[in-house]
Amino acid sequence: MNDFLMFLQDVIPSLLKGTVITLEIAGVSLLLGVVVGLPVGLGRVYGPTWLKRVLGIYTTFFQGTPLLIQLFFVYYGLPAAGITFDRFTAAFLTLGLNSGAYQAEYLRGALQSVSEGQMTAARAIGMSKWQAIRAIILPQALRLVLPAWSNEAISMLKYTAVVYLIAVPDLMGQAKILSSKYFAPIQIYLIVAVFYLVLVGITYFVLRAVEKRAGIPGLTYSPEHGGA
Amino acid sequence: MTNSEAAKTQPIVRLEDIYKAFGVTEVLKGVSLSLMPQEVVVLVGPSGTGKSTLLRCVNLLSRPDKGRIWLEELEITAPGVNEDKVRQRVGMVFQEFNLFTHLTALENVMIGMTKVLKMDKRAAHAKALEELERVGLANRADHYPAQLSGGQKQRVAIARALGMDPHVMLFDEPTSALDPELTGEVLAVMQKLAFEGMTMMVVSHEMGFAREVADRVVFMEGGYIVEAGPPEQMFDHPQVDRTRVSQ
Amino acid sequence: MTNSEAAKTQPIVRLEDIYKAFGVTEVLKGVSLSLMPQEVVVLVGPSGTGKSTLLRCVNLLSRPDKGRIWLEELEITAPGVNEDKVRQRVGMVFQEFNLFTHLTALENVMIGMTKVLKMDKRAAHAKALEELERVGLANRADHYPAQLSGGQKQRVAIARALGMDPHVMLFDEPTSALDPELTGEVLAVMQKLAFEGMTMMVVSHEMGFAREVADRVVFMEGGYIVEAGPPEQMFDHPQVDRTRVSQ
Amino acid sequence: TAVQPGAVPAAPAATTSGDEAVAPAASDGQMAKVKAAGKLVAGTSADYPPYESVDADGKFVGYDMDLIRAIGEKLGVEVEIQDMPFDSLIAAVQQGKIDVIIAAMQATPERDEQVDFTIEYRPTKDAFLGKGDSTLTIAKPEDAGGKTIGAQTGTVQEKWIQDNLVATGLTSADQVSSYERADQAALDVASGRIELMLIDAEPAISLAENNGLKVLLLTSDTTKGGKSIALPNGSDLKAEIDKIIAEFQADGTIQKIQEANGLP
Amino acid sequence: MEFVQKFITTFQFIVEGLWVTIGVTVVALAVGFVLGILAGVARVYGNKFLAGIGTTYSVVVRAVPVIVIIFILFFVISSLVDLTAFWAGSLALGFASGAYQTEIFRGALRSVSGGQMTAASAIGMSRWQAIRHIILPQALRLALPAWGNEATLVLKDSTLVFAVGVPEVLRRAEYVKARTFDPFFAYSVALLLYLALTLVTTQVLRQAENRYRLRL
Ligand SMILES: Nc1ncnc2c1ncn2[C@@H]1O[C@H](COP(=O)(O)OP(=O)(O)OP(=O)(O)O)[C@@H](O)[C@H]1O
Ligand SMILES: Nc1ncnc2c1ncn2[C@@H]1O[C@H](COP(=O)(O)OP(=O)(O)OP(=O)(O)O)[C@@H](O)[C@H]1O
Ligand SMILES: [Mg+2]
Ligand SMILES: [Mg+2]
Repeated sequence: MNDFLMFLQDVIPSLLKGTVITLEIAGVSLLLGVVVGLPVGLGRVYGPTWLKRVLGIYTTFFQGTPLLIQLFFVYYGLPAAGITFDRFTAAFLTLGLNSGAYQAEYLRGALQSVSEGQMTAARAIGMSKWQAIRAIILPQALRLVLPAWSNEAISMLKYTAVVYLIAVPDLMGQAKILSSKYFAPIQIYLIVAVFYLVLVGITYFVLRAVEKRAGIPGLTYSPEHGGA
Repeated sequence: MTNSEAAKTQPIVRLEDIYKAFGVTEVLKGVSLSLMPQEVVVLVGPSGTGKSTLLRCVNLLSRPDKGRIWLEELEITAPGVNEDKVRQRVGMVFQEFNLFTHLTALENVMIGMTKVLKMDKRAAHAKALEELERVGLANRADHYPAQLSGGQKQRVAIARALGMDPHVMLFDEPTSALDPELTGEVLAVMQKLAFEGMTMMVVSHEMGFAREVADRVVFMEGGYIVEAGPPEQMFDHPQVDRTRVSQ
Repeated sequence: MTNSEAAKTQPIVRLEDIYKAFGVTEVLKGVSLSLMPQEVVVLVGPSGTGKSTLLRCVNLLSRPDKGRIWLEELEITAPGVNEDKVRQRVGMVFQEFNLFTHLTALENVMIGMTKVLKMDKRAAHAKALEELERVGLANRADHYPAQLSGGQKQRVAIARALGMDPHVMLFDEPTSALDPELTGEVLAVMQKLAFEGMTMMVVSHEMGFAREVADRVVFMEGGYIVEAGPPEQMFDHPQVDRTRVSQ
Repeated sequence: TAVQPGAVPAAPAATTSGDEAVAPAASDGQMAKVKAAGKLVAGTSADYPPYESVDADGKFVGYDMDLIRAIGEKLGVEVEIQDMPFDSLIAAVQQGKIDVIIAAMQATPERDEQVDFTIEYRPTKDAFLGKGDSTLTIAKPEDAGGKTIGAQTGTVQEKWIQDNLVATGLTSADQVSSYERADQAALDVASGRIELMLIDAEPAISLAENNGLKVLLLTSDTTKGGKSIALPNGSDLKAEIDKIIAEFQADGTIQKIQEANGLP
Repeated sequence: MEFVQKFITTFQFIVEGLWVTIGVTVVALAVGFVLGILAGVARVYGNKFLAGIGTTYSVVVRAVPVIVIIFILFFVISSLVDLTAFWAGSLALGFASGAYQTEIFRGALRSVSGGQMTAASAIGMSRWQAIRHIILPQALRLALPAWGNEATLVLKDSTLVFAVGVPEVLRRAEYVKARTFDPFFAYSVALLLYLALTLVTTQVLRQAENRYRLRL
């Protein structure tokens, strides 16, 4: 028992360091995902046909291939083509673009579920199409998409675990190093699982609270669950 | 027809030989109609006849294929006319209310004032409250659409249109999505507007309303105006037998 | 009542002093009722009175809180009785049909035979076709529920129950989810069954059916049986004034 | 749980070819078991040329592969290679999923507690690799201090960095990267994302050639002893394989295998 | 020309991993299917105890990254039974997928109307018979769209088993990379293969959906 406490004492600080990195990667990637997903989602619904098509290729590509290979491609593959990102940038970019594709699709669903009458009514009081999108459609769609984005945030938190494979010492990376150092892989990974459980649990409840606060009577829609 | 009146003043809306087709379906086949200031015209006719389409032409939500439309002195079908500006002058109320779901009643009325008319927030707030008062809903200002009854929703929709200070109001079957009990409150508001001198073009099957409020009833069928006249004449001595269809 | 008959033969179903409550709501407050072989009993009474609950007690879909029920010689409320076996002997037809959505009409009738009675497929197939024939739907054997009209669905539901060779059939408002035009076909099938000698207990507001087919009409109210007798007596000379409520 | 910094990770592992299961090894009767099965299952991590890699036909090739096949021939059994992550090998041999490890592995005291090692079949040196145009001069291992450096997770090189550069304060912990595979570290050196990597000498040479890297220092100061084959603790196969290796060293077989794989 | 040649040889080498990828995916989906049905039925129709187990399994496993689940399971499985990397990896992935499938089947089971169970009871079916012959066949059809989505997610997550040494597409790409020192090519080929695989899978599943849709 004493042994185990000492073991924990040694392991937990490293894992906490890893947790900070995990949160950082998940946070930045999600944000990048929003920055990308928002215009892409809008373009997918309101853009000209050629744009819809191009953006469709982007979302299909990122949704159709494994995140891990995307990450390897960006990190180890692109330098061969003369493009070198440091490992954090590579992680942000890959996870961000991946998440952007999913977020765009969720937003698209939400935009399309805002009833057509809303646009007509907005135009009827003299708003331009762009004004109507900004003032009427998007505020509704963003609220509608919130549950899907909560799922996405949780998926993201979990999918960051692949970045250990490009030598980022995130929670999973720390677990890998620790399990090489100690002779206790099962224990290490179980502890790490608890870490993720807590992280995901907290995120879940925070996002639920946000959803509740942003909720408006009569505005509901939930697209099927998806993952990054 | 109201030729004698038309001579006195300028019509506020003038439709001239309007044609409109969707794909192969010809919906409007040459409709001409004028609306005088403060006049209330009720459009009736069987379903699919083009009443809604005609109404939507007046604020360019539909663009006529042929024909010309004047709004006061301006020919709005002329190239280069800013549609958004036109729509600010023409209020429209839909069958399905189409309130902005994410905004309270008050915000629904305000948003056009602030975003389109660029009024300042304080002024818009005051004016929006006034408009809600006018439709008898000042006490529901902070309710979201989902928290309002159908009749209340429709009255907010009317207030929203009025908030833009329109010169004409268009109503497309504003009570047909309502239970009979709720219909009354909306008709009362419309009646009040008419008495205040608002120019109105109304698609409605509410014959009671037409009879009491309309200056003129226009009967459409198959893409044409087949009869028009004061309500007494239209309902009591129809020249075309079909007027009765819509009763 | 049918006391004279009861003396001659054994009742097929006997309910003795049945009590049933859901939470604090007492639904059945001591109901006793016997059903003789080949008898058709129609249960009537206002909504919420416990008619459905009583019916569901007979095949143990609801378990009485107190009281005893015999099905032929067996006390089915005794501990250790296999409910599934009981239900095989009691056919039940619901208001909402409850056909198995993923199975064709024929398969709906067959599945109980093959899975519950462990009949072989060929025999089940033949018998199921026969049952469909009996309700006049042999030509719809391969249709899925979604491809059948309400009346057809209900007739398949009857065939499904008949396929188990039940000794008693229970019907809970079998026509009330149907359009008036479709009601007739289901009532005709039930009438036919009655003439063939099937013992039936029917909750229904179809007075025409009751009058023509029922041997006995039982009027329930507030958890009690308040009156019972042959239909002529019940409808034409009710002792309790309330019988009229259900007409 | 044994808390032993420096112990090698316990990761079990598995076959890549065929899916027939191997019965857990009772380390004592291992010889009899292998003979009875007619098959010696050797675990490796096939990303370490010239010791072990996969050729274009999907065959396991390299110095270690040739050696273990020759040993198998001597034992009169077939050899089956199972590929797995390097840090899973020790657990795999402990759990009897593989009979031996041959993966250019060095006997360290920590590993020796977990498994038994044969006599060395090849002496070992380490190399510091830098980018082809690197201007760094590494005259002795400690000169690597303060530079960004990488090594493969769970290797003796990684441990040396931790013990001699990080623990001494020469290098900060976040300048050290642990890679799943050695070639990933080499790619990062090539792209300039890290300045140095520490790795076995021979793979260093082939990685350097192929990635345009430069060997900055060849040294035996960072490493003690040579490569050995690992077996479960107490295996009776150890004596047998020791004998065969000694024989091979005497009769020139090792020499031949070396040359065949381009090693000095 | 050299480029094309290189592409073809790389492709030919990596494409062999496709069978392993498909194998891992199929095994994982099948295992997840069994676990998902069991836990889903337990959550909807089980007693408190069984429902509790189903819920815990689903909630905990879904909160933890698949790769962590794979590592835990991989170590646990291989200390209990002797399995190849292929089986250990596939089973672990299946265990993870099972948690997601639990939710899919739970939703589908609950959307089968209550009347179906009553009607099944009324013709004398036992509870378990009713679940097997009436409720599940309908729930499975209702679950198909969500299940198809899960299938493509598992297909993509199957790359994660490379970390325990399964020679699927990504692992073979790694071999190529280690040999040719050309990561760009190796990963490009792997990406294309996956893209093709998901697109085909999506199409097949969509057809299955149309074919087996429950007419309600
Ligand atoms: N956007 C459109 N695309 C194609 N057809 C349309 C469109 N809008 C209207 N139509 C068709 O034009 C015809 C006239 O429609 P309109 O809505 O104007 O009729 P209406 O007189 O208002 O009928 P109702 O009383 O049913 O509202 C109908 O046949 C309708 O189907
Ligand atoms: N499972 C249940 N849980 C709680 N209350 C129930 C349940 N089933 C029935 N009840 C209640 O028991 C009472 C009797 O219901 P029952 O369905 O037997 O009435 P009924 O005579 O068939 O009425 P109706 O003619 O409307 O079908 C009602 O008040 C009903 O709400
Ligand atoms: Mg209309
Ligand atoms: Mg009832």
